[in-house]
Amino acid sequence: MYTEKVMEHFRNPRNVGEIEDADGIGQVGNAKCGDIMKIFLKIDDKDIITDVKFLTFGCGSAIASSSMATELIKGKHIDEAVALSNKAVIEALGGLPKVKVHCSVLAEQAVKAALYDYAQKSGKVIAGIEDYKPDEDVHDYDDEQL
Amino acid sequence: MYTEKVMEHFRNPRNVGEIEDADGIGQVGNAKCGDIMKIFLKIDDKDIITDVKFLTFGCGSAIASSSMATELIKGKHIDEAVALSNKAVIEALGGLPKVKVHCSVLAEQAVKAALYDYAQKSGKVIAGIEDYKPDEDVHDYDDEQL
Amino acid sequence: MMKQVYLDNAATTMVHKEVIETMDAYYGDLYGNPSSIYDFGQTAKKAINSARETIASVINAKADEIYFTGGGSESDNWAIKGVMAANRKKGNHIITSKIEHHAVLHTCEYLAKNGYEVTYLNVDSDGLISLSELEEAIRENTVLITIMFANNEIGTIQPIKEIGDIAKRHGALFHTDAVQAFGHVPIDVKEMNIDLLSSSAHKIHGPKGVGMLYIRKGIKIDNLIHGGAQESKKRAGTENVPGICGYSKAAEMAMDSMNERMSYVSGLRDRFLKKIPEAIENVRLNGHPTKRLPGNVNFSFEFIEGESLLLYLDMEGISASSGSACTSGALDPSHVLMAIGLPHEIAHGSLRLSLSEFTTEEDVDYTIEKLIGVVHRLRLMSPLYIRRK
Amino acid sequence: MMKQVYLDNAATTMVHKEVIETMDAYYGDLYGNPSSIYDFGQTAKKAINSARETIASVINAKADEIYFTGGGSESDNWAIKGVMAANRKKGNHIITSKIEHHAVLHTCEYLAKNGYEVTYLNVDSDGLISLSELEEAIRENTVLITIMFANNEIGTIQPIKEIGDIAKRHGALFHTDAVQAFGHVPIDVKEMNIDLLSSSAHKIHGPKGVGMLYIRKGIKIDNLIHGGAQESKKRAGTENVPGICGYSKAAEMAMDSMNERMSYVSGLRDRFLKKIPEAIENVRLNGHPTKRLPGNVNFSFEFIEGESLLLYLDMEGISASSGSACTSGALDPSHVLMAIGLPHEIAHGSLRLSLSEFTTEEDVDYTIEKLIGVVHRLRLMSPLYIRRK
Ligand SMILES: Cc1ncc(COP(=O)(O)O)c(C=O)c1O
Ligand SMILES: Cc1ncc(COP(=O)(O)O)c(C=O)c1O
Repeated sequence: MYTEKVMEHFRNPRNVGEIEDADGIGQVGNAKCGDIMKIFLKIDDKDIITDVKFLTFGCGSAIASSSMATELIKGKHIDEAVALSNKAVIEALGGLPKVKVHCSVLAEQAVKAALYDYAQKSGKVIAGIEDYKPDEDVHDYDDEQL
Repeated sequence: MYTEKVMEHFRNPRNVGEIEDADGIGQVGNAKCGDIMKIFLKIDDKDIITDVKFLTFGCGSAIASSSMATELIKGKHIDEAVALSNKAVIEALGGLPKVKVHCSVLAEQAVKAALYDYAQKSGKVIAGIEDYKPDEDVHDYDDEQL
Repeated sequence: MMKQVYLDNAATTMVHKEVIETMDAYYGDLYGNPSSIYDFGQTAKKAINSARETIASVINAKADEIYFTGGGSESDNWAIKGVMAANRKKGNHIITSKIEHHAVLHTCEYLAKNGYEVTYLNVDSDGLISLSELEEAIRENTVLITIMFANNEIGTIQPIKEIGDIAKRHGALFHTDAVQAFGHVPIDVKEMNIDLLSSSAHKIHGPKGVGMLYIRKGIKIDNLIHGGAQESKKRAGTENVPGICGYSKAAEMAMDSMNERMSYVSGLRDRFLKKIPEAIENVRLNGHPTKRLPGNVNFSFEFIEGESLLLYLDMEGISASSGSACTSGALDPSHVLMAIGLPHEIAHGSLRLSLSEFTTEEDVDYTIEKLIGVVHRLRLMSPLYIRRK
Repeated sequence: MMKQVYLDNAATTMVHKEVIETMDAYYGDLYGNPSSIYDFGQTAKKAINSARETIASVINAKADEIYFTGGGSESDNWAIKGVMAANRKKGNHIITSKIEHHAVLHTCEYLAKNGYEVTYLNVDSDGLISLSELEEAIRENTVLITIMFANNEIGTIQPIKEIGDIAKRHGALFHTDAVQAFGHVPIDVKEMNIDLLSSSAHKIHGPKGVGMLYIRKGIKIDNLIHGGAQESKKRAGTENVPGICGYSKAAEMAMDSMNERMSYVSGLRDRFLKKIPEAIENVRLNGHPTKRLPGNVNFSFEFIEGESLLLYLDMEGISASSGSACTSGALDPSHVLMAIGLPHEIAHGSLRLSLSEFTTEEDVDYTIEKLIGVVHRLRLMSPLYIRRK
């Protein structure tokens, strides 16, 4: 069902946990739908993400997507992080089953939500986050493909 | 499907053939329905059946029933022969599948037809043959039981 | 090699060696077609008729009331569609429950789209239907009541005899999906007034793709599969002789071991039921505490999601199942867990362990030990758990 | 031991050793349920998906157009009932032929009793339908044309590509029952414009109780068996993994040997076709002399009845089949023999010998030798033959 890469990230998820004094925190999804992702960012004064952690309630691919997304933005400038797409997460994971694509979307949105939070708190403007709406439902199930 | 007795009579049918100068000949059934039985009787002046032969076009149980019926009436008085029932044939064969019961009826009717022919030719009255109608269709398929 | 613990016997079971041997004989030399009149075919015919006797004896039916099918789903579909089509003059109303297997539910939904009426009975938090709600649901035009014998997810066993009595009293027919119950708990179709009953071989260590429908003599039912004259003209298709004989062998073995097996397996089940809540906090037992299948264990673990749980258990060699939406790719968690009133987030964290006679006490203890670790690990990853602390 | 000659391969076939081995692996250690997410279940899932590829390649379909079923009869029922139910808006008219297998005919008759209209095309004395009669039969409301690829009794192969073209031209769907043709003659669903196709594993040395329906992508069809999400939600029921893998193995072997086998088997067939009329008087070949299945031989022997013929052949170790009414317990001889215009009494005396790659030249000669004796013996018992002399 899952690629080796997904399983590897699921088995040994990177960056699990909280950051007490995070500069940006984002949470998306809800328990009703079966997945919640929460991302914590530590950002330095050059807008570089120096640390990132996640907490996820969800299935194997949700955990793997969170892990991969945090890896992909760690050490990056926020302008790069905001450009992280769910496709990039899927690619880095070597693919996801169609019914699990929403997990990668969730990861993308969780990163954006945390950056949005950082922008709000710091008063900065991050290019590319303008269309982000923190409360949007990111589920995009395609029943035909289940 | 068939009892050992049926198979034995089918394998080695008794009394196959014709009697050239038969005293009574009876034929029942038709090719359309898949079985025809013809019985030839030689009857002496004491109304004893001294010889009997049959020809049958039909399935295994038709051949076995003919064979058994001829055996059952050979050497018997015509009053006994006329009383031969299909049940007696079935019993003597150790049973027949439900869908094949009509074969035993055919054998009973063939004997009756031959006796009827004998009665006609000889001007005798045989008790028990009064209700015999030579041209009746003897099929009694019960579709439910097929 | 890593320890392997198979705890998904409600999904499918290991085939008994004796069953494989039985089947191999019919795949091998005895491959004749039972509808053929030569010796060779007749041997096959005798074999399936003797299988029919064996299977019938498990539920106290007569051999000529057993019709072999291609599995439990076909049996369910046939029972419901066949009875409804054949009794259209009587009515168009079906009563079922909200926790039926999809083979029943989706069939009812299909009929509902095609001019039939369906009532879906509620269940209580243990998964039991209410007999009074059933009785009230019966109308003039009720043709069929279809209520499963035992639930595949939570193991709850319904009051079948009482349902049969109600059906009989009101002149409705009673079908029960006994796919999870057949061979696992005693069934008596006469005493329980069951008119139709579905079973599937692969749930009792028999082969996949074979099942049966018991149809009480005299019940009017249309064919689902028309064609040849097999199965007394009621179910067409060249008989799956090896499968049927394997099914029969499995049923025979199930019958012979029933009492002993029930007490052994339910002993292991009760070990799970006792130890899991002792070892792990915030768990909820799903299904009735006592009126449940000997082999069924079902718990919800708060704050975590079922698919991750299964995958981590799989890494420890433990095969299990979940009512989580994520395992099936569905949006909602299992309709059964919803029907017994679980909130979504708790339903997502459910785990079904289904045992068999091959399960050992060590398996149970090994599973509990691993479960403690895995649940803990997932909770430490969960924003729901961390927030709560 | 007596010589055993199995000449009833159109009824069912001996299962290849390789197929049994394949199945045993899945009955044994690999018994997982393909719908389960643990490793063990996923292995089973991969196996059936690779089987789907193999089966698809036999008819030049795509893997996701193959749906596994419980056999040829189920496939036929599903194709016809499913397509008619899903396309009710378009119409209610089906066109079929008078010589279809009962799985098609009885399904059509059932639908005819339930508001559908059915046209039964005639066949000529060789068993071929008329393309112009077909074209004339098509109406505005014609949804489906279902014509078998090759006939199971007389072996006649229909002009499938031409039928496909006509169907396409008129916007009707085309289903073909290819149970006797699949793996025996080349089939290309693309080139032949086939929309749906039925096949059954046990006709190609695979297991009984497994089949498939090819459904061209995009075709609207209702489920026959509702329930779980198996087979892309189109056919519910725990997948018969061993059966499906055995089917695939058999299909693979059939593909690999197709050309060689066709010429070998049709060589033996032609030996029968030539020698029987030479050796026995008053015989009639049934079916088309050349457009016929490689393994099909069908003769009528005047003045005798088929069941007795079969039983005497059985005593010589020869397994064969007949269109006689007596073998099936029916009143009339086979509808196929009636449709090609045989008088009843001749139809009763029919014999089908169906060959396989396991048939040898010695088998053929042995059979002919025994046949001569048996026919002679039965004729000497027959009032029809004796009268004629
Ligand atoms: C032409 C044809 N169609 C359908 C079937 C039915 O297949 P099955 O017996 O696998 O259901 C058969 C064989 O019995 C057949 O020969
Ligand atoms: C209660 C119940 N009904 C029906 C079925 C369907 O049986 P099968 O998979 O044999 O079609 C199952 C199992 O999958 C079941 O557990």
